Amino acid sequence: MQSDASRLGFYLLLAPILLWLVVLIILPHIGLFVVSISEKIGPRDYETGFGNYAAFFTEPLYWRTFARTATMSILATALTLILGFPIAYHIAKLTRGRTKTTLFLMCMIPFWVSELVRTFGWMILLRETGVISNLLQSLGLVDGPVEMLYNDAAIMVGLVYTSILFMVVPLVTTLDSLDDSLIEAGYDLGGTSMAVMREIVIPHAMPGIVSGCIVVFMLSLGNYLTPILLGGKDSLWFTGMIYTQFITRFNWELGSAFGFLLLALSSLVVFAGLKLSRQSLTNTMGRS
Amino acid sequence: MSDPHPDLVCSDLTKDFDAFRAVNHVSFEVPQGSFFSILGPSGCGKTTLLRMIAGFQEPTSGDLRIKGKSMIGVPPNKRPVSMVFQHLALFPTMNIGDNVGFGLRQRGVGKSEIKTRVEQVLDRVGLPGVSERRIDQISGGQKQRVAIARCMVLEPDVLLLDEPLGALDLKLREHMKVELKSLQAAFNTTFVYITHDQSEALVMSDNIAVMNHGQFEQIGTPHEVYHAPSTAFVAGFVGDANRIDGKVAALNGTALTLTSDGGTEMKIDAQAKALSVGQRAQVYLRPEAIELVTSGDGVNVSGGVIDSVLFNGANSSVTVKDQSGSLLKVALPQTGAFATLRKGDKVFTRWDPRQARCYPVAGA
Amino acid sequence: MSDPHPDLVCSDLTKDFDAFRAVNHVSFEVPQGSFFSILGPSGCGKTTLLRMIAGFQEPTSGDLRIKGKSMIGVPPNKRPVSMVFQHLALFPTMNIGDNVGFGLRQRGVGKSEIKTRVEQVLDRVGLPGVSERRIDQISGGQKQRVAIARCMVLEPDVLLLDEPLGALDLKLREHMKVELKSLQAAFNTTFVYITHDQSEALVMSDNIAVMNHGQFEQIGTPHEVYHAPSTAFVAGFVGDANRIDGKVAALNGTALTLTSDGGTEMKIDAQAKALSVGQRAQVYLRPEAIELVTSGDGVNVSGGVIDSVLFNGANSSVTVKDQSGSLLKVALPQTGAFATLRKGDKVFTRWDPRQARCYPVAGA
Amino acid sequence: MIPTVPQPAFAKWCYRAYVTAFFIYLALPLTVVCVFAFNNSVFPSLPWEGFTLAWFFGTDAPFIGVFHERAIIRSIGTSAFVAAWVSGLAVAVGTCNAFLFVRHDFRGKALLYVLMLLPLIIPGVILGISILVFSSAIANTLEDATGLWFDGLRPGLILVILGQFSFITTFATLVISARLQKFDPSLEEAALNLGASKWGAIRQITLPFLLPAIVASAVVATLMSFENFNTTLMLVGSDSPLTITMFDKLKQGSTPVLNAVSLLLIMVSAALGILSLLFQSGKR
Amino acid sequence: DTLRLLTWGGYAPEEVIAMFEAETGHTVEVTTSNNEEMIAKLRATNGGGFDLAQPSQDRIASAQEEFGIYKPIDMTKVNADQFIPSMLVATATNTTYDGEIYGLPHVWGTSGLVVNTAMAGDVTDYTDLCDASVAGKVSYRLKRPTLIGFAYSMGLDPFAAYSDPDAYQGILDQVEAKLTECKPNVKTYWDGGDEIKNLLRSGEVVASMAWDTGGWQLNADNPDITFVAPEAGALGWIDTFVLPARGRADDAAYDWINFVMRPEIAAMITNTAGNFTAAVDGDAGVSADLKARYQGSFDQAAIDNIKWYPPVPAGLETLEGATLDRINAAN
Ligand SMILES: Nc1ncnc2c1ncn2[C@@H]1O[C@H](COP(=O)(O)OP(=O)(O)OP(=O)(O)O)[C@@H](O)[C@H]1O
Ligand SMILES: Nc1ncnc2c1ncn2[C@@H]1O[C@H](COP(=O)(O)OP(=O)(O)OP(=O)(O)O)[C@@H](O)[C@H]1O
Ligand SMILES: [Mg+2]
Ligand SMILES: [Mg+2]
Repeated sequence: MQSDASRLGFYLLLAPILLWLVVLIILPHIGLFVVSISEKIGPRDYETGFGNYAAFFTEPLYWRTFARTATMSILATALTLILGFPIAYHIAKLTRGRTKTTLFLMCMIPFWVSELVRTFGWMILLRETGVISNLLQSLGLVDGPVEMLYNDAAIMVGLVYTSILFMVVPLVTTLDSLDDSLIEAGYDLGGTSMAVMREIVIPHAMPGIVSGCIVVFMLSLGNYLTPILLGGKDSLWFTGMIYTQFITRFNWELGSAFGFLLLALSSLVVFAGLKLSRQSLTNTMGRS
Repeated sequence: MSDPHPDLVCSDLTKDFDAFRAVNHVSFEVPQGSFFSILGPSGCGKTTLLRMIAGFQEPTSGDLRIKGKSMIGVPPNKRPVSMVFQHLALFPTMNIGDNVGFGLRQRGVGKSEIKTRVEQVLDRVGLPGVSERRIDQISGGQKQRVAIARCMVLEPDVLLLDEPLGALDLKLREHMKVELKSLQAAFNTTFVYITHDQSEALVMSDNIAVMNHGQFEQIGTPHEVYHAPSTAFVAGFVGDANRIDGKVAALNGTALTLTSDGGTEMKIDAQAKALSVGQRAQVYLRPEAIELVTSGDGVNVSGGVIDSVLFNGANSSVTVKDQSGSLLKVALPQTGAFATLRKGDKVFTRWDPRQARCYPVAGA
Repeated sequence: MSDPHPDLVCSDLTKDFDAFRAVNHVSFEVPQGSFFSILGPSGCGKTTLLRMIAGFQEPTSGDLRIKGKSMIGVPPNKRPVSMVFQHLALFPTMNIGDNVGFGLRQRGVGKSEIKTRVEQVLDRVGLPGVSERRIDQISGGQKQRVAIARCMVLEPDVLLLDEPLGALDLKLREHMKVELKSLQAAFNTTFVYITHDQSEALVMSDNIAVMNHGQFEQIGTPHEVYHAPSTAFVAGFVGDANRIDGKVAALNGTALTLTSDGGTEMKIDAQAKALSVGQRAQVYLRPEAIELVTSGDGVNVSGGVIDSVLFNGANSSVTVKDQSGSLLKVALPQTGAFATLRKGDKVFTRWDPRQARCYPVAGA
Repeated sequence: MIPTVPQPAFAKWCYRAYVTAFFIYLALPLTVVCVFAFNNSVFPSLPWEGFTLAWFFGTDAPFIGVFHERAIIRSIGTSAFVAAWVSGLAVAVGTCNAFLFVRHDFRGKALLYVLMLLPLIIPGVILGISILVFSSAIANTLEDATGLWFDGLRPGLILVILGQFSFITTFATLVISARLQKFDPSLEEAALNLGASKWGAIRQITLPFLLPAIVASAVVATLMSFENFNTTLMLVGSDSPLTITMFDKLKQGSTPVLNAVSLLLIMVSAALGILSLLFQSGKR
Repeated sequence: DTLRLLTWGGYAPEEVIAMFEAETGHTVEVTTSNNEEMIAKLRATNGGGFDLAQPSQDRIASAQEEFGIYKPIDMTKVNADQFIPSMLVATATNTTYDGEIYGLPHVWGTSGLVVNTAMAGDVTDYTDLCDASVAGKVSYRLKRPTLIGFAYSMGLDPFAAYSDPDAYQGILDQVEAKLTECKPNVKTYWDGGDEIKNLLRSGEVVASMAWDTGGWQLNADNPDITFVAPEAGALGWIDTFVLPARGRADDAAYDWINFVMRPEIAAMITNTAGNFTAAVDGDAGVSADLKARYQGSFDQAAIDNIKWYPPVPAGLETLEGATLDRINAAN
């Protein structure tokens, strides 16, 4: 019963999404790839080749930073999951009505302020002359000032803080949809708290866990501000390298190659995560 | 009603939610191997009672014993009872075999033994060889049986069922009623079944407790509850009934005379508990207890016109409007007599004084 | 069945979905002001048929006339029919008055006139003064009436209803059956009602069409459909029935003799359409057509033992297992006789040869 | 683990303590940022020098308050402009997408859906650079060919808007699709049946039903646009939105003015967020 | 017209803008940035988006060669009398590409050491930052000035090797070894002026390589902290005016140039930015404090010892970048 009118309507609906995806997502990425395979051989003179990718693999700084960014992001994702799950569970299953809404709102607050502000707050807190250091000193817990900024732990604190919301929200949504009676049935059949968690709650929450992990991983991997502002002299982040290539080195070609590698990495990790957890992108991300 | 070793004994169980008393001093015993139903309207406290037995709610006061052992303070995973939830609560992330084997896994039973016992119990509920299927690959009635198998594989002393047929459609529900009863007989396990559907309770149970506002109004066999309701609530709730309000005009042993509010005189032969002359009373009269007759003589005979004919095959009925304008629902005989009645026809109704039940009106 | 100006005439309507034929050459007429039900099992094509009448689906072939005008090619918003949807489809973003007034607004009726007409129709369905309420502030039965009012305010020639009672609970459904019928009588509008619940169709309709696999098996009054089903499908689908398979042993005018597969001999007095000696046949026998008797003499009398007792008040029944092991469901008389029967008791069953229906087995 | 299952008191206590600690962790940096907006010192850090409102209303250097900082005021305007465009576009396209995915079946739908989700798994920086590189290439080609200038394709507000739009639309699509999925199509049929035209049915029935989701996604889009940094950084031209301005300031000399801006930002976005939630729950 | 100005923080104070707008009727929009970002932005916009930019003079010719993002200065529109002639000439020489002049001098200054004399009085040269006595309490940027400063301090002459990539690479290798060795001494590599000022002010860092102005600003707060011209010589830079290739308001840009080079305006800028300008008599109106601090840091010998950045040949930054990357990666 596809009449001509509804055909027309269909194409009218199809036009914006195609424009959006083709012009803003697909073509730019093709363009990025094209630039990444052009090598600069002199002022205003370029030729095609994989030299930029070769540069990435021959310079330890690049691939080490790359690997570091990946591992730290995975670590941050795992940490966020571990810290966020109990909170999501508390909100979804242990609170009702007004309390639930309030706690949920409180989880959202960090998201409502720009990342810059959040990071700025952590800097005020963590620095050697900052609030926590002073607090510890005045409590007599430490003798001198303690430096908590400029290290990987500070980056972790910031990354987890920045992305926890994106873990908690999908988790709350999926856990909310878990019928209490399933948990009760688990206990009724003799399960302990651990067993019920492992066999009933976690499998049910899997789509939420995966969706949360994907988003958190992407946010960490693509983060720029937190590692730059909170990290120390060894705390390099791959997005920082991309920025450096684009801005301070005027080397768009290498920067594009870096960008493409980061994209490949993120796709790979997301793909592996989906395969391992036997979920699909549509099923996890498409339902938030 | 009294058994040397009842599987389940509740004495004076009470549950308060803040100021609201959901279950109010309920006491009962369920003998081993019997099918016990708790029947009551929505919100009367059935689920609360069942959840106290399962351990998901602590009684405010009273005791609860299973096989003689008090269950107060025992967590749900340590009680020898299993529960079939209203929406079954099958684990959607597991296949059927894993669902049924869940309880055994928790007890640390070996893999291969779990497998055989799961197969056995699925066999007994008539579902051999479905272990590998996902739960969305079987029908509603089959899910029902899987839920029961999941509990029965643990050999509980008492199986609790919270309106498990509520979600099924009509035809399947009719079928599962019979099936549940025969499963219970086959396993010979004590079933405690709650429902608000009187026909489920009547068809399946050995004993029925009729519950209202947190209290038991009557405990008895289906026959007793249907034919000898001990309170007005039971008479009205179990089965279809015409209610006639009136006043006691005369009282003579078990022979009562009442005048209905419409002015009709009624003769009733019943245990006249707590009734005295002049008191307001309610008479309950089942549609099938009323006969349509052609002549206007005799006890409890009155004339009227057919107000509507509800043809429904074997369950057809008519409503008759008497002179005072009040309506009486009368079941048509299954023999097909009176099938030609039409709206507006004149008829006479008659009923036996022993078929009516009469209760004083509280506070009147 | 034939009327000079029927409101709705369908002739040879057919609808194919790809290779699947959902509605198969259906023809019928609905006279003005009558209540016409289409009764059939799930998936038989009822909704598809109704949606063709409403204009949401184009027939593959056949014609469809309302008040004599062909509706082929007319879009749904131009047809003089209104529809009550299965889940009512009340607009959640509007209050009740705006819901009911929606159709009038589309027609460009003036504000104040809409207001009065909405009030009027709400009055007629027994809901005066609810215009300002939101639709989640009224009960299920009231929503039903609002949905009807929303259609009736447009004074359609035909009102279509797609299982509107399906979502209601048992008690409310019983009540709404009677109410719908009286609303139809009050508006005197042609209703086309589809349902898979035979009791709804029997209670409300002037005429019932029984549908199966996209075809009409029988059109007739509730009485005809219940008491004189013209096909085996109708006999089995409408009302409860025992089915006995057997073979025609002898044939003599309307007097048939069959031998059941279990070996019992049955005498049947019926129109022996398309039956010949030696042919396989199905006999349908309603539980209420079978009597329990104490002695074993007479036509169609056979002995057996009670297999189970299903006590259900006025609708109690027993199943009797005969010598051959086949089960027969027998309704217990409403008088309460035989209430003392228990499983294993020996009984005799008897039935009148005129009460059974017999159909040849297709393809046998 | 749920209220109806009894748990040891100690476990319950630990759990509650953890939840409390977590929310303190959430609140801490924001509280600190807000508190130091009132510090009477040119540095947003300890020691506490006393309370002042100068960082909001001050006019004398170095105590120039937010309301007298031209750069900040101007970039707030820029941010608002960008956010308005982004959320308008994202909601419009998101609504179209929702109708497309929920109401239509066509070949390649699953693929298109996955493509639509892709922006969620592309790091923001890469979105930024890919659009930058691509549009520069286009502009260079066009300029070489025509000799005209195509400044719209160079870093600037247009690219910032397009860059943010390119991933925020996915969120809008998801939120609106979820709501449209819950819409009972028979409501639209009912409207047709009652005499409404096809477009009339969508306008009078479907769109009002979608309104909560549309409002919610507009608010989320606005917030995301306001706080976006990674994509914007690569695409910004001479008009910089608030986060970029703040980042520049932070690099060059953070004074409590930044805290003051942050405080205002927190208040406004929290108010927006709460409003949208209230609106949603009121409509549900 | 609207003048879109791409400049450093402090070079366009609010009061100056207000006066300029009142006088000329133009409006000014300021974007603050640094050398790399200025060039990166102009490259991305192909020389558009801004009407006037202020990169350092050594970064102009190579960028012009590579990207063609500037347009030549029309000297007829510039009031050349307002510029100190020697600086005007020097800048013109350094920013000539293909026979055209691209830059005018504006603000100049140096980078050297900012030291908390009470806690790290011994730090007098770049390499002293690697001394064990200040371990964990020093900071510098991981950028090219650091490489050059250390090279001088190690007795090398990097500027002389600018034209010889091989020689320059040799210098870079030595500096790389030194900086790698020095890495554990560093608290953090600073990035923005504010960051290093905060670190010094709070005492978290006691000695750092930094701009002279930073030291003088801190000195106002804490007399112990001040700018020290290193023994190997401070590094001198001149920030310029350049016209982006696609600026749309050249007239406004020239108006701005002529306006801010007036002595009294130049003094105002010096007072906020902390650095002196190339304006004739520009130091007349400068506050006495600032002059005193300047004199405290620079005696005549130190002034003579300032190493002025020559233009960076194209391609050299790639070598430096690789070196910086390796230092960054070292552990
Ligand atoms: N956790 C609770 N807090 C407060 N009141 C409750 C709670 N649980 C149940 N109630 C109240 O107790 C009463 C009995 O509830 P219960 O669920 O036992 O009824 P029910 O008989 O099972 O009804 P239904 O047939 O509808 O399931 C109800 O009025 C209900 O509102
Ligand atoms: N759009 C369609 N495309 C293909 N097949 C369809 C479509 N709509 C319905 N069908 C098929 O047509 C048959 C009849 O469907 P219909 O909805 O009319 O049944 P129904 O009698 O209303 O059933 P129910 O009582 O379950 O509502 C079904 O087998 C169904 O699968
Ligand atoms: Mg209940
Ligand atoms: Mg249907």
